[in-house]
Amino acid sequence: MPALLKNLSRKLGMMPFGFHGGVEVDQRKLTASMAIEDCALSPVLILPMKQHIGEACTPLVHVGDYVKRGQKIARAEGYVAAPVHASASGKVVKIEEHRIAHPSGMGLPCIFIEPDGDDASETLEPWEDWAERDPGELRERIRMCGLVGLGGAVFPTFIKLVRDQRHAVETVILNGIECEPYLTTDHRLMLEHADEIVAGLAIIRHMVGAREAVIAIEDNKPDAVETMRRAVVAAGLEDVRVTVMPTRYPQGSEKQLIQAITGREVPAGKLPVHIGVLCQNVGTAQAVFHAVRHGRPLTERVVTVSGEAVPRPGNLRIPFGTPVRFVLAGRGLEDLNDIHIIHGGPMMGERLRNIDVPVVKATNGLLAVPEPQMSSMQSSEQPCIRCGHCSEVCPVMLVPNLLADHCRNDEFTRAEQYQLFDCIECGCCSYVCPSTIPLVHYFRYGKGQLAQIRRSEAFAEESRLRSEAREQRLEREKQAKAARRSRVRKTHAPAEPSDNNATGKEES
Amino acid sequence: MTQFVAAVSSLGAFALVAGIILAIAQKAFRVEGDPMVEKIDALLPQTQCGQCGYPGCKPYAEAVASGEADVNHCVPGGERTMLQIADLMGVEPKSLEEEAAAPMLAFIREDECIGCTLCIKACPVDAIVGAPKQYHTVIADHCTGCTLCVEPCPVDCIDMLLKPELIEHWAWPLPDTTRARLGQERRSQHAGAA
Amino acid sequence: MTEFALILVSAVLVNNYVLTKFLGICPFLGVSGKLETAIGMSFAVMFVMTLASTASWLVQTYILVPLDLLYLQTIFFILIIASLVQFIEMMIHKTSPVLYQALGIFLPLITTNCAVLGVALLNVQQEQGFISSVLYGFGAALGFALVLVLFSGLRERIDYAPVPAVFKGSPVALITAGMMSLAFMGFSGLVKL
Amino acid sequence: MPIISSPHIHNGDSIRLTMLTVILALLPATAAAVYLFGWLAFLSIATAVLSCVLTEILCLRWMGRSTASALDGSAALTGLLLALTLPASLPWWMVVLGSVFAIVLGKQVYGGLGYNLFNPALSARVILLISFPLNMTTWLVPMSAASAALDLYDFQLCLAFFLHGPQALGLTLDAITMASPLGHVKTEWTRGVGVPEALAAYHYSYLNAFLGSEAGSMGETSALALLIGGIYLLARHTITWHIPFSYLATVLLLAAVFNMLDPNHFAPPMFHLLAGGLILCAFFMATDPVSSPVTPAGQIVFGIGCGILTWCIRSFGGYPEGAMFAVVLMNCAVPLIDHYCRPRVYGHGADE
Repeated sequence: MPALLKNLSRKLGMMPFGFHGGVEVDQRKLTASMAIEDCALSPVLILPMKQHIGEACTPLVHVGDYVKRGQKIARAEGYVAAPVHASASGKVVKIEEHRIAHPSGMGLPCIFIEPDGDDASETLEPWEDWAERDPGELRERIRMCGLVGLGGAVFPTFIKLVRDQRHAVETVILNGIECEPYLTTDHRLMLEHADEIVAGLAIIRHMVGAREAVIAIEDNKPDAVETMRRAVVAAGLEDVRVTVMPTRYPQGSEKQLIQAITGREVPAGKLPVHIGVLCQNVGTAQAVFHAVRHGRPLTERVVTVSGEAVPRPGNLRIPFGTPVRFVLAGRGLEDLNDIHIIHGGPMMGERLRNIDVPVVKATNGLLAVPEPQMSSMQSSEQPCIRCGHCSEVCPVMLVPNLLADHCRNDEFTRAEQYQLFDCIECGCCSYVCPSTIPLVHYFRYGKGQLAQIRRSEAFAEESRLRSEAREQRLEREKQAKAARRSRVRKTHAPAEPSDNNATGKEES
Repeated sequence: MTQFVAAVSSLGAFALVAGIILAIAQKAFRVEGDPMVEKIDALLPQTQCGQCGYPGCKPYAEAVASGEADVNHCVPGGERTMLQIADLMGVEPKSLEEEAAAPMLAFIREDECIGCTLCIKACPVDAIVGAPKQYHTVIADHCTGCTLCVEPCPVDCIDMLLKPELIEHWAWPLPDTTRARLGQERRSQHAGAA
Repeated sequence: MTEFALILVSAVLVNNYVLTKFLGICPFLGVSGKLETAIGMSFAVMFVMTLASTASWLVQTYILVPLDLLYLQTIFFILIIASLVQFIEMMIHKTSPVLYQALGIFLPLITTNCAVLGVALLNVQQEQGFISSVLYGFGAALGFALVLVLFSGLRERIDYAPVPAVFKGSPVALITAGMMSLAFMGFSGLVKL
Repeated sequence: MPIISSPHIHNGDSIRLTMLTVILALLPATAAAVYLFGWLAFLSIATAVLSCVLTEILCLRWMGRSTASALDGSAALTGLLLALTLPASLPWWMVVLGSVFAIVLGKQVYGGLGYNLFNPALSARVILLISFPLNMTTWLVPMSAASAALDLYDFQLCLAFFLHGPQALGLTLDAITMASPLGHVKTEWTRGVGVPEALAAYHYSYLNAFLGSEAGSMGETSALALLIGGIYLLARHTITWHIPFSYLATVLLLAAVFNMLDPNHFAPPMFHLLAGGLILCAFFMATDPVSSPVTPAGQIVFGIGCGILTWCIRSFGGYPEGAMFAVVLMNCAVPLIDHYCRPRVYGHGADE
């Protein structure tokens, strides 16, 4: 009875769900009951040198080299980076810039591999005794294997898996929410590989030394809850809690999930670890298990290929680098007229302007939807009637309509004052807007412009310092010269011509 | 007569009191230097390019603060800088005389360089390294694209190239809708209100 | 006590200087473009108006009436206001150069702001006691500040609106001021003094 | 191919749908108005709605903007709301004038839907009240049938009255009108008669006020019909509870406290609630999304402000009814309220 009351008051908007706002979206999980299949091997694999958040990698192979699946072909430069591994055995045919799934339509250097079909693979030493190993060692393994968060943010995983004295991780949250419509990769993974996910969770817990572990699943996946509960018991990890959350978008967002489970907010500009929480996607947990237990680097992932325009939707295990066109063709979608392809989910994914881009670590879904469904809401922006629905649904409690006004009119100082950078771009505001204002687009515009302004301000400041330093140096040199001249004049009464006129040359 | 005296003396005394208070206030609230110069200088792009007709960004800032120069002479700063300065100064924005060009970088064709160091001396931000009789090269991260080094080069080996676009620096454009264009219009009207 | 409260309410709302007496319109339209500027201007005017009504009452009671110099009233009052404005100008220049720039010409123009002189003149005409005069001056200033700040908020919103070309700028601002004035008529009769 | 940002799906809500919902919510009040004031109400409402839509089309055409937005229901809603706040005895040209004011000065001058600062219907009503104080405070006796001087259910008579005024029918306004409860109490108070006495002399009944048969503006009299509409809007989530609740609660609280202190001067809370346009304003005018604050905290501040002003003007002011002034006055403060009542953003100033 209390649960019913709670549900009712939530529905009436009188009580928040675990986090502020959010929306109920039409689930459209067409592929929920379809088992994961292997995708055919594409004749060419295109591996971008950056498939994570952070700095790009440097190729380690040359054109003509033979590589094995799992072989490291690009080295991570810098700390926030993840190396790239060959996703099939074959020959490196070229290394050049190629389009990637990015709204700009710009490209990145990519390694092109022509698979030979032998599927010769290279793995690291399998560690069955991971429980006895040092967390630092395990962390290095995860870094070597190129693991990134597979929920969509693609943040290098090893960075989060750290034992920090100041911020001890108390709770590990395994994110099996998958709140985006259409997507069912995590759902299927939990159904089919529950044991591997639970083992991955155990490894993660061992690494960060967390007391508490929670697996969070939304109540629209009761079968996954059941399977995970059984897997937890089977693994002998009775203290791992499998919690069922009410279905609500964007519960799968890290900050919102943490708030819903712990009731605490991640302070602005800080990481979850600052409040003692670590959040990992279930897919990442599985990848951690494979990396540690089998020494297998990250070379493939499960992708939901779905949408009303796909003849044969499904959940596919796709090697990285497989062109999207090849994947879609494999599911019977060849004619792309009047069809939109979305990379990711419909709420946060990007529409692809070119489908020759490769599947990368961030690809959790490939959706094909008929055009009218989406284009009707685009470009028909009506004036804002200030209904306030956007503020109601905003999970970070912004005032989206006012914020968009500031962005549209280039009042960026105001936009910053209205906390533009706290927007998580979940799309709830645009989803409910009766005037179909592309609010998220305005925020992205504002963020981009502000970033540019900050960059140019920083550059201006640097230039100013450099210019001032130069002026001072010139002044010093002038004085030194004058002093030298007067000294020379004093010693040799008749004036001598000045000796040196290239004074700036010692600078190098 | 008495009334006249009363009027003059009372008014005079009152004025004197007010004058004394103001004199004291003048002392108390003396403003050292002109804080506006610093504020304007902070808004300028610091390319030190001299396209404004002043020898650098700071001198231009001084000229603007004193009202000697208009707010619309900074070419690389473009419309945004002009609007910010106008806003700070509380004056009407003026339209720019020249369109800001795309950001450029100087590039030295090293095989043609004779190592004369003339460009090094011209560079206002020390972005060129080299020594006499050695190849010079431009530190791309430091170059402001001011073109001041192009002129002095005796063998014409310096090219101005477009600054390469990075995918990380790509910024979303405004959405392609009528409302978005209305915002644009508003801005251009603000800018064009000369 | 009630009387003082009524004086305040009367000066702030019922007999608002801008919206019902139509005094001080120039700064009302001139510096209401931005909220921050309007707030700065409000404080400057509050300072000047309160002190001006205080000083003018003192001058009126202790200099002009005893010496029978009422014909010098305007000169005296302008002298007071001008000195106060000079004073606050120096103060703002020192404390907030940005506000100083933003207020621009309107800061020295407080001197000739009809609302300020109006308060001083009306105040002594009403022949009230000292505290009432001070309160009246303060109330009038508060009313001016309230309306100025409200109006600047409205204008910031208008600034984003696709106002038809003929109404852009002052016309739509004046229409808005008119609407505010109509709304303030709702206060009429609220206080009978 | 233009760059399109996520999200790629939408819940299907639209401006037209919102406007239609509000119009639907006003239907009970409209029906009550027609029931209470007969054909006159029908004529006024039709005139107001039509002239609002026509004015909007003309304005848009004149400005060279797309006239499609004139049919999104917002102009019709403005007309309907305006008509409901008017006395039924108003001649046609005042109704038309009010509608033109509402659309031109209230809305199009600012750039059309979404940009108006004041509630268009209420600002038109304020303009009419100040321009024609007598006509705007003359209230027809509701439900007057054949026995009365003017049969409200006789279409011919009503049309003649509407077009040519009472003189054409050989009537004086006095014969067919009466004071509204609020106006009656105010005039009696100025004559030195206390509130309880004045109400007794008026034969005031709470039940009549709730059902709507007391004198007043066409759509304001029936609290019942308005509440049905208001609850519908709340249930449809077109409005939130913040403004109506805080508005009504403030008026009730102030009225209750002061009524306890001095029952002779201050009317009881139920009287305030049911009299005049309070309920209409609380559910339909103050909640007009365009001219009210966006944030929940701002909406509560807005409601409280409206409540205080309404009660003050009613209790002390020169005008008997303060609800519309209160809403228009608070409309002035909306940008500031919006600016200062923003919610605390996630991760800012929370624990730690």
